[in-house]
Formats: sequence, C-alpha cells, structure tokens
Amino acid sequence: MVALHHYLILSAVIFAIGVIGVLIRRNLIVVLMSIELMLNAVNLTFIAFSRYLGSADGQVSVFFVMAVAAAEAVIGLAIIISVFRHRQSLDPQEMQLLKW
Amino acid sequence: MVSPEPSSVAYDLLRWMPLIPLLASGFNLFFGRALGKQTAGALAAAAVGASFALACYVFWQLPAHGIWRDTVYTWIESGSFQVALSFQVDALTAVMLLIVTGIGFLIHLYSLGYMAHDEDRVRFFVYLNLFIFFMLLLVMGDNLLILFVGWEGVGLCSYLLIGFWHHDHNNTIAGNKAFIVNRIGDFGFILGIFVLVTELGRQGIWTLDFVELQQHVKMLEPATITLITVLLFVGAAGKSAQLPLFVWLPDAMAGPTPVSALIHAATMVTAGVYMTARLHFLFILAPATLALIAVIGAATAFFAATIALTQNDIKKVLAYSTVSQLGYMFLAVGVGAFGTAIFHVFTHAFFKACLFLGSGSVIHALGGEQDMRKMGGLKGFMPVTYWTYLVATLAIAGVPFTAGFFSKDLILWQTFSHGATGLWSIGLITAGMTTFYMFRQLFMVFHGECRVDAHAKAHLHESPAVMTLPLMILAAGSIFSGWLGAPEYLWGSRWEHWLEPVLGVSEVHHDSVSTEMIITLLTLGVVVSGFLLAFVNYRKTGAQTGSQAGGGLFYQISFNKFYVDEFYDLAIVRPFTALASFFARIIDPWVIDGTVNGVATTARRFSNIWRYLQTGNVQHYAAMFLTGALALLAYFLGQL
Amino acid sequence: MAGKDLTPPATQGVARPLENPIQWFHAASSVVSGKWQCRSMDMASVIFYLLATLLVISSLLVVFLRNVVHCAMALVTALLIVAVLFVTLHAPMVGILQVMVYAGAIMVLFLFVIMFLNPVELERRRGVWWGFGTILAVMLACVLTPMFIIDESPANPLAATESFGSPEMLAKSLFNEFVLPFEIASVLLLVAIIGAVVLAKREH
Amino acid sequence: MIVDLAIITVKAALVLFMVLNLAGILGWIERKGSALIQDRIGANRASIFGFAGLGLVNTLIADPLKFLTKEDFIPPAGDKFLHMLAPCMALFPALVTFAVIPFGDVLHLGDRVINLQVAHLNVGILYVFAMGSLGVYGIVIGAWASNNKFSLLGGVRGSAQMISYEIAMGLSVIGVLMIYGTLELQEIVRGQATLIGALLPSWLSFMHPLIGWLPAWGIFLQPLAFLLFFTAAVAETKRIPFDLPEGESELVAGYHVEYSGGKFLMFFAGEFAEIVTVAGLVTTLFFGGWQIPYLLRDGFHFPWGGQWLLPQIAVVFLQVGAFTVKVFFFCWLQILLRWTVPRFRYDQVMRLGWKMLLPLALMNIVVTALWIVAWQ
Repeated sequence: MVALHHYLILSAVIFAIGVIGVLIRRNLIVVLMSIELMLNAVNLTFIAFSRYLGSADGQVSVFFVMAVAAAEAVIGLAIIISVFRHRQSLDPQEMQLLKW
Repeated sequence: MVSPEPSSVAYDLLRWMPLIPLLASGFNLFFGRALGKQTAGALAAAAVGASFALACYVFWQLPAHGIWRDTVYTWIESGSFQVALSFQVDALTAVMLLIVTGIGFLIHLYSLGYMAHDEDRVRFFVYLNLFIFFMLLLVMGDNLLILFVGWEGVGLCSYLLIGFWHHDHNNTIAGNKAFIVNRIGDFGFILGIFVLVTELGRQGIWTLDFVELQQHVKMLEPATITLITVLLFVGAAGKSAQLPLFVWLPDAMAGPTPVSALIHAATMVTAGVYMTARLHFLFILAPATLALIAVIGAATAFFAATIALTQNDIKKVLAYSTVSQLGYMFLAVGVGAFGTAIFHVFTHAFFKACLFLGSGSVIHALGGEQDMRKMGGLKGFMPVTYWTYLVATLAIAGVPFTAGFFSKDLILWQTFSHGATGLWSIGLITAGMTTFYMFRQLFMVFHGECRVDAHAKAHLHESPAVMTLPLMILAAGSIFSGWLGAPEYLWGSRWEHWLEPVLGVSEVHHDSVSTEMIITLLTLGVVVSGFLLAFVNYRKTGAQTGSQAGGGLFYQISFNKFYVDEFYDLAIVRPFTALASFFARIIDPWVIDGTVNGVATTARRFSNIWRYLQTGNVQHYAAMFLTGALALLAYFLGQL
Repeated sequence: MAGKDLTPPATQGVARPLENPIQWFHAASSVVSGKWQCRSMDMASVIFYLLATLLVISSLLVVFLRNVVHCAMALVTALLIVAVLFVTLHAPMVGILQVMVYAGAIMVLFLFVIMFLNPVELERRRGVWWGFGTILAVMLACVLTPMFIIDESPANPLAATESFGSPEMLAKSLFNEFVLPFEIASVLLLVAIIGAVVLAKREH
Repeated sequence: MIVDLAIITVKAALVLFMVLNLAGILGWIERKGSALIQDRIGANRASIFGFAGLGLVNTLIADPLKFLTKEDFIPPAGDKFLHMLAPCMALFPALVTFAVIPFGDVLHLGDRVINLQVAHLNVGILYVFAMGSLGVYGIVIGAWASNNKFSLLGGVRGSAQMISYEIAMGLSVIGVLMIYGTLELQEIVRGQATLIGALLPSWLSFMHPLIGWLPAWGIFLQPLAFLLFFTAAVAETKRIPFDLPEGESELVAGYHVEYSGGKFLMFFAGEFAEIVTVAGLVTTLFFGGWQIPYLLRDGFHFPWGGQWLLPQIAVVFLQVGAFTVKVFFFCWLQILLRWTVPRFRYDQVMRLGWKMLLPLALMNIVVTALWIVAWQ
C-alpha cells in the first residue's frame, strides 16, 4: 500500500527539481514555470495530507494556492513582457542594474 | 476617591468654576481677533465675573464644617494608587476662591482700560484667563497632583505675562529668570511630593488626597516629615519669593501692571502660603521646619524692606514691599498661625492690588514713566488715584482700623506670644521701614512740585472709570477686609472660627489682653516714627530724591539690592555657563559626535566589504537564500 | 408532482461505485491483484509508482530542456499527472480545478506569452553555475527526504466517504470557515488582473 | 466485477463510436447542407452506381481514405515531435468530453441496473470545461510547431479567443447549475423532468394554467444562459463566424496551414467532434437531455390526467432516440450558422466576448441568485 511519506518524498523531489530550474535557468519564463512546479509539489503534499488525515482543509488550501499561483503567473508574465520590451532579452543574469 | 469625612458631599457645580475661564481663554485664543479686541476683553472679564459669582454662591452655601467635592473622572489609576481629577471646597479654599476670582475680576475690569491701547491685548486676556484657570485648579484641587498642575500652570502664565511685551529683550530675560528660579523651587516641591508618596506607600497607603493624607501622615516618622516639609517649603519659597529665591519677583515687574497686581501681588505669590496652610497637618508635625520657615520669613521681610527703602522705580518699591509682606506671612506660618497667615494673604491682596493698580494708573497717565523722580504733585491731576493710593498706603502701613493694622499686628502678636522675641523685634522694625518707604513713595509721587516733563504733562489725566472703579472697591476692601479678624479687645475675630474646621482650633493666645495692647501700641509707635521720618525727608521733595548718587555705604548697598543678583551671577550663573560651554566645545563635538561618527565609519568600512555580495543577480540571491534555508533544515534534521 | 420519485434505485445500486473513476482504480487494482498473483504490490502502488516516475521525468524535462516551448509542454504533462494523482487521492474536485486552472489557463497564458515574444535564441548555459545550483537543489532534496520518513506517518489512508473531495464538501468548508480568505483571494485576483493590464500595456 | 468493467468498456466504446461516426456523417452533411444553402449539388462524386443517395455511406469510408493516402508533409524547420503531437491534442478533448454526457436513463438488465452514461462524476460539468480548456493546446502547439508566421498568428489568435470565451461559457452555465443544484449532468437531466408548475412560487400561481404544463427545461428557466452558452460554445469550436484562427482570407488556413494527410484529418474530425460535443452539451443542459416531456420510467403521465404505460426497454429506447434527435438538430443548427453568418473582425470577436457575453452572464448569475434566495 502507498504510505503518506511516499507522496511527501515525491513532492520533495519535485520541489528540488523546481529549485534547480529557478536557480540555473537563464530564461525568465522557464524560471516562472519552475516556480509553478514548486507550487505543485506543495499542493501534492496538501492533498496527500488531506487524504491521509481525512480533513478537507488541505484541499481548500490547495484551492487558495492555485488562486495565488494564477495571480503570480499573470503578474510575472506581465513583468516579463514589459522587461522584454525594454531590453530585448529574457536573461535574468543580464538584469543586474541593482548590483553594488 | 470618596473621602471618609461625613460632611463631604458631591457637588458637581464646582467644575464650572475653573472651566469657564478655560473655555473663554480657548475661545479668545481662536476667535478673539475675529471677535474684536474690546469684545474679547469683555468676554474674558465676564468669564471671570461668572466664576466669581459662582464662588460667592459656593461661599454662602458652604456649611461651616462641610467639604464639597466634585470628582470629574479618575485621572491616573495604577493598582491601588488612584488619582482623580476632582475638586474640593472647604473654608480655606472658599476664602482663596473669593480672593482669586474677586480680585481677578476687578483686575480684568481694570485691564480693559489699562490695555486699551495695546495691540495684541487679545493674547493678554487669553493669558489672564488661563492664569485664573490654573490658579483655581491650584486652590480647588483635592490632591497634591492637581495642586501641582495648577502650581506649574500659574508659573507658566506668569512667565508668559512677564514676557508679554517680548519686543523688549529685557522683558524676555526677566521672564526667563522668573521661570528658571521657579524651576528650582518646583524641583524641591515635586521631590517633596515624591518622598511623601513613596514613604506613605511604604506604609501601604497610596494616595495624594489631602483628606486621606491628613489621616495617615501620623504613620511617618518625624525625620521623614521634616525632610518632606523642607522640600515642600523650597517650592513655596520659590513661588512666594522668599530668601534666597526672591530675586525673580522684582524683575517680574517687567510685565504689564495689572499682571503685577494680580499675579505678583495678590494671588500667585501667595500660593506658597496657601500650600503650607493646606498641608498644615504636615508642617505642625515638623517643628524644625516651622522654625526654619519663621526665620526665613522674618529675614525676608526685613531684607526686602531695607531694599525697598531706596528704590526709585515705583513698581520696584511695591515689588520689594510685596516680598517683605510675604515674609510676614511666612513668619506667621512659622509660628504656627496658619489662619493668621491666610488672613494676611486676604488683606494684603486688597491693599497691594490697590497699590499696584494705583501705580499702574499713574504709569498709564504718564505714558509709561516709572521713575518716581520724574513724578510728584500728581495729587491735583488724579484725585481718585491719589485718595485710593493713600488709603492703601495707610492700610499697608498698619494705621489703626485699616486692614493691615489688624493682620500685621495679629502676626506680630502671634510671634511675640509664640515666644520668638527676636523675630518679633525684626518684624517690628520691618513695620517701621514699611511705613517709611510707603510714605516716601506717596510723597515722591503725589506731593511736592511736579517734575513731569512737559511732553508727558501735556496729556496728564485721571484714568477712565473702568480703571478707577476697581481702585475704589479695592480701597474700601483694604479698610474693611481687616475687620473680620479684629483682636479680642475690640469686637473679636470671626476669622479664626471660619477657618477652624480646616486648620484646627486656632492657637491664638488671648490670655493677656493688656500685653496685646501694649504690643500694638509699640507697633504703632514704630509706625508713626517711620511716617515722621518719611514726612521730614520727602514732604517737599527736592534734592533728596535725586540724591542716591551720594549717600552712605548702607545707602549704596540697599540701592543696589545688596548685590544679590550680582552675587548669584558670579556664584551660580557664570560657573554654570562655563560648564555648559565646556560640554558644548569639548564633550559634544569630540566625545559624543566622535562616538556616533565612529560607529558610522566602521559600519561604512564593513559594508564596503560586504556589499560585493549584492551581485544584482536574482538567482544568486535565490541561491544564498536556499543555502540559509538548507542550514536551518539541516539543523532541525539534527534535532529530530 | 414529478421529480421527487425520479431518483432511480440505480443511484444506490451496485453499479454506482464503478461509475466513479476512483472506485474504478480500486476495483481494477483488486481485480488485477486477484488475477495475476502479484504479492509485492497491488494496483494502487503500481499506479502510484508509474505516475511518480512520469512526474519526475517530466519535471526534469521542464528544467533541462533547452527549448522554451518544450519546457512548457513538459510542464503541462507534469501538471496533468499531478491532477491524476489528486484524483487517486480522492480529490476529484481539486484535480479538475488543477486541469482547468493550471493546464487550461495558466499554461495557455505561458504559451501565449512565449509566442507573443517568440524568443528565438536558445539560452546559453554557464557550466559552473548550473553545477552549483544543481548540487544545492540535490542537497535540498537530501535534507528534505529523511525529514518525511517519520514512523508515525499514517501508512493507510482513512476510509473515505463517498462525498470526500466532492464539490459539496469543498464548498462547505470554503464558504463557512474559509469565507474570509476566499474573499481576499478574489480581491487578490482582481488586483492581479488590473496590475497585469497596467504592466503589459505599451505606454504611449 | 469483471462484468462491471466490461460494461463500462462497452459504454465507452459505444459512445466513441457514435461520436466519431456522427463527426464523419457531419462532414457529409456539411457539404450537402452548404450546397443546399448555396444552391449547388455538392458532394456527388462518391456515389455507388451513380446513386448518390448512398454517398453518405461511402463518404464515411472515402473521406478517411482520401486523407490517409495523401502525403504527410512536415515543414523542415518545424518541430517534428510537436507537429505530430498537436492533432492528437486537438482531437482528444473533444472525444473524452462525451464521457460525462448522459445519453439515457438507467437500463435494467436482469438484476443489474446500468446508468446510461460513461462516467458518473460528481464534478461533471467542471470536467467538461477542463477538457474544453485543453483543446487550446492542439491549436497553439500545432501553430508553433509548423514554423510558419501565418500559423503562428493563427495560434496566438486561437489561444486568446478560446481563453476569452471559456470564461463567458463557464459563467453562463452557472445559472443552470444553481437552478438544478448539482454539477452532475445526469442529475441535471433528471432535474429537468419536473414541470414548471411544480417550481412556480405561490404568488405566480395564476400563471399555472399558462406555463405550468411546460417541462422545467433549461431553455425555459434560463433562456439568456442558453443564448450565451451557445454563442460561446460556437466560438470555442472556432467555426464561422468565429474562425479567426484559420481565417482563409487573412491567414491562408491559420494554425493548420502546414498540415496535410492524416494529421489534417484529425484536426478535421476534431472540429466535427467538437460540434457534436457542443450539441450534446446544449441538449443536456437546456433541452432536457434524453428527457421526453411527461415520459417517466413507466410511461407517459400527462399533467392533464391520463397516462400511457410502456415497457421499460421501450422507454429506454425512446430516451436514447430523443437524445440523438436533439443532438442532430443542434449539429445541423451549427452548420446552418456556419454557412449563413459572415465572419467577425478580430476586435469584434474580443469585444463581443468581453464586453457583451461576460457582463450578461454575470447579470444572469446575479438575477438567478436573487430569484433563488427569494423564492426557494
């Protein structure tokens, strides 16, 4: 039978993969995607807990996470668009005007 | 805080007495100019008149042994320690109420005329009403804290009013002087309050309420009480211009004359006396303090009188005479005759206010001239002022059947019968000097040939009715107010009985009427001699008035006020400023700023190193963030 | 008159459970494990491990593919797999929402932006930094994983009622105890919409 | 247990078969219909012995054969994998949507009670929308994979248009859901068996003789919702008047310029499958699904008294038949629309979606909610 910590470990792995994406990708859109991936890993833990503890709250919080994710994606993409307009690039490592 | 006294009843009319002047003050402050200057003044006077009417009502309604209380709300509440904003009226307060509001009302009327030509008299009336408010707070407060608030408030108003004509730098300096000297006194005062509260609190009684204090002070051991009373007396000395803190009062004459009359003669300066009377239950437990007070009172009386002998400024003379009269009051307090002290406060309020207002009327007529050497022969020009002035002079000199006669002789008799013969003799001589300088002033101002310069003489005139009416009322008061406290061999005193519920059974020894009369006759003799001296020297005032240039050593010392100001300047002010400039030049720039700047520089150095962590690359930040998170997670993992 | 008596016996008949894919999984699992004697793991485990493997692979593709559109498609796949996981966990409602919101809306938005900007050049990669980031993330996984292997983690899910994860259940807790967060979330979305319009608008 | 699985499989296969064939038939009907409208003869080549009436039959075979035998062209600079994947993604959602659409009431076989619906999901309608929202990928990916500026434009247009209209579509249905109080389509259909008379509030009882005899179908309870839903659904199918993604006159053929042969067939079939799905949804939500007025499980019961009892199997056949007829009707309605209405301009499409349908749908929701709060 599948125990709770199977799901937890799975989500941990997915989360870590998302972190890799955030850290190393040099394309803002992909970075944003990786963030979505991390959010999904968290959602997975929520759902697993709500299933194994038999409470609805986990699913409700997933609902809210989705709302936040949608907002975050929309705003992020809007920012990306306006950035891309100013400097024809999506590379986060070229956007360092705020360094020392 | 309901008092255990059976006869203490709630009576919430009281709060209006201080409130009305406050409201008037605030209204004038904001809308006074829109209202028109004359109207603003009238409003202010009306407000004080209203609280005067209230005071009279309360005075008549008040039962002989009653205390009326009006608790507005609980101001401070900390555990069992509770201070309410609440007023009380008993016999003592009732008297003070009459003085403050009554004299205050008259002086407001007078000011309508006196300040008629001043530009911003709206501000003047705002201050004046504010003063009345604080004074009422002082005398009506039923606990030390409210009394202290009033105490500070009147100090503030006095400062504001002394510096009222702030265009002249000297006035502001005088204001500062008064304020600072009062600070010294108030420091002692509040220290006294602290000690009192903490000591009682150690006994488990957390209160500032007078009635409760009166019940509980017995708990304290005498040494503590002495300490407390001495500290409180420092405050009183500051406020009531006793040695060595009297120096501010003469300079306070820089303010407008009505202010001098109201604040610096009739009401505020007597606050110290009121406070001691209010806390008499403390003071009578500390005989040492009482002795100290008596000595200082007598000394002040004598000392100020000697200075007053030679002054040429009409208001300075009155100022020093005020100081010396206050000395009398504290002499009375010192010999434990609180009722008598208050009695003298009462009478003195009348004639000293009358004198000040009279001098004010003279100054007004002369267009601001204050030097008596440039006056003389004004009798003809301003009869009303002259006659009222004469009456007041007789009263302060203590001519029989005037107010001063009764009160001053009562003080002297109390002193004598208290056994303090030395103090009594000093008081006696002072009485003589009082007569001398007062009549000297009278002659120099009103008699002899007129030395007024032509320009001022052109429009020399009697003051308008609004100014002379208060003069007449006060003159009448300075005769009849004393009759309340006549000695036994006359119709006897009703005063003592009135104050008995508050101050306890009076300690006046009426044992030997003969001795009392002998003492009185002795005093009269001194007074008459003083008068004759003045009469001989100053009747037809000529050369002598200008002759302060010569004169003996004693004359010089007296004329220069014993060099007290110079001494203070040398002994206190200069070292203080020197210390201050030392701190300003050495400590502040080098030590303080050095430390602060040093910290800043170090921070900048370090941040110059660390700032290279800020690569501006989001992913680097994320990596650092993740590293930190990893460290934390690893730590918790170790915990598991 | 009608309508009340129309609820058929079918709805609580034996046929009812099998109409629900969740029961379908478990029925199928029992069948299979009954047929082929696989002692080691039952059908549910098989399904879980299958989905887990696919999920990990697609996530890795999201991160390591070089073409943005390929990344997006991989992400869509991952999201759908997560949705299926939700369904197997008795959260059909959330699963459907996952498909609608993520796969249906958010990812389409991503694709829309990708085509709108159409970034032609594939991104250059920088070896050191890639290695470093990867190592960090692997460490993260290594730290997280043991934290989750706890003894008291429930081995078996509780017996779920028919209504568990149903829209009714979700709605009940959403509109009773979580009504304030719900409203706040709606405001958040409104703000996000306006903000996006303002940001992405080409200023004249 | 095995039997249950078998039954489900059979139901799924049956539905799939029906939908795909319907799509094929619609291909022929569209040709003939357009010819009818445009006063042409239309498809008449695929005839057997000159008897074109059988054209229907062999069109079903001829069309796929024709497509499958054509060359499958893949643009060299394109993305081969996604180019192959896109048509599947276009066809798949249209087919699976039918899983939750009930095509009949329960069928009694022996002691077994079979619900005539592939999947009985308590999230039913949401499942429909989820699948519908997946339909975008076919276009977008296809457009991007075939490296062609026209198709890219078509893809961008398509994604924007579909996202916009999904919102209006979803909101327009909510009124219906509130009325019937469930998300599950079978329940919705069963809810439509009652008569309006049973729903009338007391103060409207005087209307009873007028409308009381009407069945409580969505069209009567939510007419506005029907209009909105149908419009949005037609827009979702990307057919004229909403065929901006593939507008021939502007973008040669939009997102499937570069498609040919079997892959194009899949796009083609996907489009017709979508038509069928839309028809099925409209039928289910607004026209009582498999309901026939006054037909209950044991026969007809007329509100004006009198009844006509039928055997259960006959009832089932009547229901399925009714459902099929209704679906056919709405497919035909869409084809009619496609050949009679001119194409919008793109900004008009957007304005219609965002400034007309969306506010109207919201208004409908509010009004319905108020009605429900007031009278139930």
